[in-house]
Amino acid sequence: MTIACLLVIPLISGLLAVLSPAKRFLQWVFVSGAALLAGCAWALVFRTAGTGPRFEFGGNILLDPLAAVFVFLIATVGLLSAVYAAGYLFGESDLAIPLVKLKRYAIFFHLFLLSMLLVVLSNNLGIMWIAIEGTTLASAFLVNVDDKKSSIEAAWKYLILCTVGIALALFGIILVYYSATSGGGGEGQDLLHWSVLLSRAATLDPQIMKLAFVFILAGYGTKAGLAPFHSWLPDAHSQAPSPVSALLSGVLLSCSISGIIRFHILTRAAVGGGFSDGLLIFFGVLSVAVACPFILVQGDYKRLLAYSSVEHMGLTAAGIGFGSFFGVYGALLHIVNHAFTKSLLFFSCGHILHHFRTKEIRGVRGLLKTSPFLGTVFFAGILAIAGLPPFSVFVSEFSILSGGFASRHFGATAAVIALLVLIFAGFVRHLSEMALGERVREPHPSRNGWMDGVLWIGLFLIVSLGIYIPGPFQDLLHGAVRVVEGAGG
Amino acid sequence: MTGAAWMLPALHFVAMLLLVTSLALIVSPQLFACIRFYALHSFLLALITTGTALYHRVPHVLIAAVLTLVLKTIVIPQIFYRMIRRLGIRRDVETYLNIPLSLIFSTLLVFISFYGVGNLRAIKPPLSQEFVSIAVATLFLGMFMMTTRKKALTQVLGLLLIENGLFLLGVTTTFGMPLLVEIGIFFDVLVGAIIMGVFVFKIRGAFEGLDMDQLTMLKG
Amino acid sequence: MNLAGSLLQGLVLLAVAPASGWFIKKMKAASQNRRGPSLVQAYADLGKLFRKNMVISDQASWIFHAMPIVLFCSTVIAAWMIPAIGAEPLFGFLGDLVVFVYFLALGKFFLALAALDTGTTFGGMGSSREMTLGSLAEPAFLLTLFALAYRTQTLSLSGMASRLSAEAPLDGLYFMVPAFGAMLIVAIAESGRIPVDNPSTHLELTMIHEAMVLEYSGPYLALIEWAHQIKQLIFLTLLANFFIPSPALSVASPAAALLAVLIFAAKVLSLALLVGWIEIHCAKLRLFRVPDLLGVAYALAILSMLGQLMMGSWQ
Amino acid sequence: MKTLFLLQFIFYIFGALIPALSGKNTRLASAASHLAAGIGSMLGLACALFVFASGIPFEWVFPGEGVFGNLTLRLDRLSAVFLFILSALSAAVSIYAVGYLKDHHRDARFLGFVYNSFICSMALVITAANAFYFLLSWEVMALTSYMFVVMEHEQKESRRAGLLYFVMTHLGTAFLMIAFLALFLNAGSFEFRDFQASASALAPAWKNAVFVCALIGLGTKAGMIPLHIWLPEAHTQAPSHASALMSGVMIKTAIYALLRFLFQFLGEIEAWWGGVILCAGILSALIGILYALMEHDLKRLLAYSSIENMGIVFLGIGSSLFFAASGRTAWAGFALIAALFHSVNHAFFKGLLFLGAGSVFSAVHCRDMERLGGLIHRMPATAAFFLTGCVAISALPPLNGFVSEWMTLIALFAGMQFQGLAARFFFPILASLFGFAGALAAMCFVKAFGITFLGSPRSSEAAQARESDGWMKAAMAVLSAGCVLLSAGAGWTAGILSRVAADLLEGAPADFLPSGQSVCVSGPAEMGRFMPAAGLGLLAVLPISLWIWRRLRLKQLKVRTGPNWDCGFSRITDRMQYSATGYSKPLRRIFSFLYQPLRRVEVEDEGHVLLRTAQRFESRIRPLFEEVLYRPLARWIIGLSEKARQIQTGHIQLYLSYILLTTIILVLVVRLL
Repeated sequence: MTIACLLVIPLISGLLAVLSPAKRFLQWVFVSGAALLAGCAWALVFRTAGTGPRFEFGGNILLDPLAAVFVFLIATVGLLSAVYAAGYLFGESDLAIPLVKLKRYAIFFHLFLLSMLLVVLSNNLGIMWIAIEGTTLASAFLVNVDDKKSSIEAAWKYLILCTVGIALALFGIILVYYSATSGGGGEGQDLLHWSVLLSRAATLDPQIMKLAFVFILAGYGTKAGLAPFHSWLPDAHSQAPSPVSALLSGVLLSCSISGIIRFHILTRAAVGGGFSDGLLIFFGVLSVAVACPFILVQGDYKRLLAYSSVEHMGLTAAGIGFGSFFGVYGALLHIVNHAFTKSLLFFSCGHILHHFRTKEIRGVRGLLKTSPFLGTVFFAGILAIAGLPPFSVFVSEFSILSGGFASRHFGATAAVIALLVLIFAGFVRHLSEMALGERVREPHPSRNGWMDGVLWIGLFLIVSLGIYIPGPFQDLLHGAVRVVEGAGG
Repeated sequence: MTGAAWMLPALHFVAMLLLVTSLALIVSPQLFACIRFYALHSFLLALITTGTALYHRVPHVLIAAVLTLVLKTIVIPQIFYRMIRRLGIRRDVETYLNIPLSLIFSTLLVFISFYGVGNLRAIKPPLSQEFVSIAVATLFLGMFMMTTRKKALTQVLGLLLIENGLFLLGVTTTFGMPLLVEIGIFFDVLVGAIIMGVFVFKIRGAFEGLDMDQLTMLKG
Repeated sequence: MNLAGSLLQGLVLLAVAPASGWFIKKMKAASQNRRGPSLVQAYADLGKLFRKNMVISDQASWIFHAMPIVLFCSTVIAAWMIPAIGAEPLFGFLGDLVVFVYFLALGKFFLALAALDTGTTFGGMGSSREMTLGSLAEPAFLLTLFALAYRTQTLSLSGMASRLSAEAPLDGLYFMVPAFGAMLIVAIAESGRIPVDNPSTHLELTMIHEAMVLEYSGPYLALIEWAHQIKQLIFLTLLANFFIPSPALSVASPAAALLAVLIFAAKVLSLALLVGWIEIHCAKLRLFRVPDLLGVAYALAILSMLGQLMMGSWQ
Repeated sequence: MKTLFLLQFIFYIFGALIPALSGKNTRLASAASHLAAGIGSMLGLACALFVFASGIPFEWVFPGEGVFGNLTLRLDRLSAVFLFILSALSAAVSIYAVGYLKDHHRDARFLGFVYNSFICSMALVITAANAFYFLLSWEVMALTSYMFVVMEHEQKESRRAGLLYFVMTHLGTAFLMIAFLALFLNAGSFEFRDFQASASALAPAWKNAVFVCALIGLGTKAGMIPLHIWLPEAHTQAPSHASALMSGVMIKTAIYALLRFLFQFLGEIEAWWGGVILCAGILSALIGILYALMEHDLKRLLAYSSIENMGIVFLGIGSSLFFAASGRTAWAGFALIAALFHSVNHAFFKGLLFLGAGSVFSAVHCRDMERLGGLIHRMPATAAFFLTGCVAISALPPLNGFVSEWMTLIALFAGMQFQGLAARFFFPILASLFGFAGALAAMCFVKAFGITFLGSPRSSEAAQARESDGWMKAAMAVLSAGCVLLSAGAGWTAGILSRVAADLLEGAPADFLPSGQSVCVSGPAEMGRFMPAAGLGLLAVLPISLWIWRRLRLKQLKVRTGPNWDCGFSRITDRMQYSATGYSKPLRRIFSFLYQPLRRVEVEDEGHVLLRTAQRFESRIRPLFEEVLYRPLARWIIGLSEKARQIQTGHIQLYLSYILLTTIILVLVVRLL
């Protein structure tokens, strides 16, 4: 089981999707590819949890606990999303789409997975950048599967804004490289290697590194949906088909955060504490603050979730910025929790869209009465994302906030807590409109095993992780925290 | 290690020209003029690349110079011309700001980039000092251009300007990234351009025009 | 001996109660140039009621039957908590001052409930008004009691009475006058006299206490009336023992007991005179002016409290 | 004992899962689920009593490493008091629920799940010895109670109440979280034990900040004015058996946590804390009961009265703090015992009253008192139990409410021994206002009982009410017995509570209650003494002999039943009775500055005033806190959000300019740093 498998499997699945002649075969390839990938990823991640970092491809690929957390995430949510899509888009319902588009969907889906894996696994900063740009390009098509006006608009904005953002990031990377080369290290490929740079952090010029971090923060921050770079996010996430939204919101954003984390580690090593931490906290809190009014007053439930992603990315960034064990641990756990919860929510949004034919909050009433199962999942999901126990997000939020206090960022932490209350209010407000109340539509008879199964699993995940974090996963997180905090790695 | 003494002032001069071209690109009211200025900009970039290659004696940078010359001064402008003809786009550039205001903001941006990046101490090749600033300026100007233009196509042009800025920075400070990365970036940019092209056509199909004001259904 | 004295004191209070009501009536009659009833009449009325047959409303529940007993018992218990002729009260103990208030409240609670029991309009009206005025009188009453307790440094009613009567009359004037005023108003309100309530009217819209017991007759009514008279006497007794200076009373010997009863009667009668005088010279207040009166009582209580805090010799 | 303790939770979890696992028989599943909760409660009760008896706290640590420390459950005396409250009440409520949910709840199974989770979470809140797990169970408690509130979510009021409740309680949690985080910063761990150990190291500024945060956070849960607005709504909307638990136990968990904060986590006590809590307490007591009086919804009335009672508990705690801060430990203990005692008492009588209200509701399907009346004839047992609760809550002797209110009053009176005019004056004023609140409470419950159960029925539903079934009656009987026992055994109870107070105050329990067993002990110094035995005997003998006399007398006399006296006019009809609104009319006029009543009379006539065909009267009071405080705030936030939302116009150019501007600013920041 090598890392190569991770990269080859989606490639092959994509290829097979191109070649597949019929819908059933395509569906089979689509799902089994994701399943195989997930299997490989889990095996790899938990087998290497205890061991040190593994380099491959001439040091271009690095699997350390930090990367492993993200690999785990991509593979798991990828699988869920694939299974869900198998019911959602490939099913017999009227949401299903023609074969050509399905094919395109399957291809780009797997390419998307590939590029995301590459983002988190690459040790080479340049390759990481390429992969991130790759995710944009691959997912732009996924956002616009149905060629509706609004989808095109969303995809276009997504494309343009992320490309500009990513250009800024490249600017930063060049500066890093420049700092490395001018720091007396000569030239060479390995000067773009994160691990190498980290070991020579002392020779990097602090001023240039600061400048570089600023650009990278702006660039990857755009991808990660940190305010005020987030403007594309609600559009893209609300227009994409639900399984894609789940991937975009749950995983893609986190991948960009992983990029930011890597640079943050580097910058901190070169510049010392206080700079990148401060920026991360600032933008983290700002993201939460910016998301807040949009969650309080919102007419579209998918956009509601999208803004909540902005909020949660902000929280994650703040957690990383807070530092200390609890901050970082919380942030990493939060990434995982948010991914599971948010994808569950987007999946259930797919269901809701199916039932109610509208994305408007006003159009959805009495969900619990209309469909008790779906209503319960949605109810639980919204409460979970709003940070209520016994769901997992609460644990990570609490950890992040503890980190804030532990690192004595009282103002920022208090602000976050206040904003979280408002956001909670917003969510409960919308929830009590959507989920509660008298039934307005006939109960929907058609049940899809694939889709319901995914919802069950998602529900199980967010509840069980909220109550108990299994040992191996705990070890993985601790390892990742050590990487970020710089104690071994 | 370094080249002839005359090259330095010459490079300074070309750098200044590059800036002026960027400004011209931003204020020019005509689409074709824009493209021409872009071609000029790319040409000057190629010149600087060549100059850097010669001055610092790094021959592999010459390849980049040649590529720039071919791709950016010839191929991309040609593609643009064709697209404009095929899509039947109106040739004047619609902006949110008038020319004097644009100029004022642009020069302000240039100043900010010189001021903001001017104090980097550890810059090794002395030439790079100003090129970092100019690259940042180009980056900002490109983004500024994107923010003030109404049409999709001119926005893409702004993106290309940003890309030029990146290229400038990469070439003049680090003499290019490692090959693998360079190829990857190149490939990405290419695919990106193609995908954007596809979307330009889709937008045209769906919205009957490329005016970005129409693409404001999603808000709030 | 101790217990016998206490019992005697308790029985005296029960026995004298009708007489105190009679005295006020008699006084009023005298002021109106009427002869008024004789003292026997007060007891004869009660006796007659005890013997009469009853009409009970068909709406009545067991609350209706229980109320007279609860009311009577709670009033009697309250009466047996207060010092009257110098004996240790039967239920006296430290902290009884609060308990005393709550036992009175228990009776009132059931009285108000029984008024609602039969579902008549008057019953509800009386009940509502009684509870409203009762609760408004409460803070003034408590604060006065606390002020007195603070001055005497004890929470026992009998202790308070004995210490107050041991004081030199002039010493506490600054304190006693407002406290007396407050307590008097509370006493008038609680015992349902003019200007708060008119015990002798059955004019529908002005009555309070009478409205509540409109459905009662016979022995029940007797118990209620008696309880009411006891309550009235309780307040007079408190006023008398707290505010009218007198030699220390005791029940150590029969002779002393007799003297004590006489002194007690004199004090109560003089207060009854005051109450009667007020009744003669005041008109009944409108219901919504009564809170103002009780507000005055509260203000007086605060004044006495403040006076004690600032000018008090103690501490 | 440990097994017993854990078994309790297992029963709750089991009870929560029964409905999910069982088959089609909803009624059986629901009954089994609630009975499982009942058994769990019995076990909890046993544990609490064991701790009282042995005095040994015990604890259980979940094996395994947690990031925030291990899940530790500790049952010390303070926890045991509240576990006792929880278990005793939930045992009764579980029995009640079997009957209550029998016919008129289609969600009975779901209710079983929520019910068990609710109790379980409360038990965890009370026993958790780690801030993280405390908060976790605290929030689960909020969630499950929210589910109760929105159980009838087809109705708009239910959803509204749920939203209000959930948001308010979350707001409280946020403050609580800040308080805990500050303590964590000081102690370096989340364990309560460490909080306590490092309490003395807490800087004064932090100490005060933590106090404020904890008070706001917990005050929200406790329904402290002005944070109370959720309480009447939520308690009204929840099913009655849940309301009983919410009112009887859930809001007490806030008291529990507050005591932990004040006496254990915060080190040296400051006097001004006591002042703040006293002010909040008297405000809650007065305003709570004044609002309760204006209600004609039976459950809302009870809910507002909960606010009053929490105010009384706060008065006890506040004066205890005052005493403790000035070193008068004995009095501090006395006041603390009063507060704890009242918490216990309130659980019993308020639980009883809510169950009674539930019985009324399930018999009449109506909570509006204007449509009730005369139920004492059709539901005699329920009426008797409800009356017991009313007497107890009105603090009338001889029931339990009286004992604790009396102790509180004495504690307040004792406050006069302080130096300084302000404090000396403050306490008697508080005491008199407290007495005022008590008198109003009596009026309130005369109204509640009188209008609901006495008189004649005001609607046909009320006229056809049926008595509750055996389960419900049994539950109410248990709680009524509890009220009596707590009063009769007040001495023992106070003795147990004095040991709790001793734990918190580090003093000897004997100081707090000098003569041990007596109810009538008014505190330290010379004050303790037994009530004379003769008097005690008479207390019982007098009413009994009078009752016997009454029986004999009634036999001798001719007793006639007849219609009410109608003053010689036409027959009195049911509609002429005093209404609930009318009953509190005098107060509405007297306190119009608080209520700001609005009244509207609509007259329909046929062209002339005398040809009146219909007249409609509407009277309501303005909810002051909502209209002055909360609604403007909410409106302001929403308005601000609306404005803020304009940054997302849909123009890509604008979005780009955000990126550009931010980048420029960042570059400048780097330059200038």
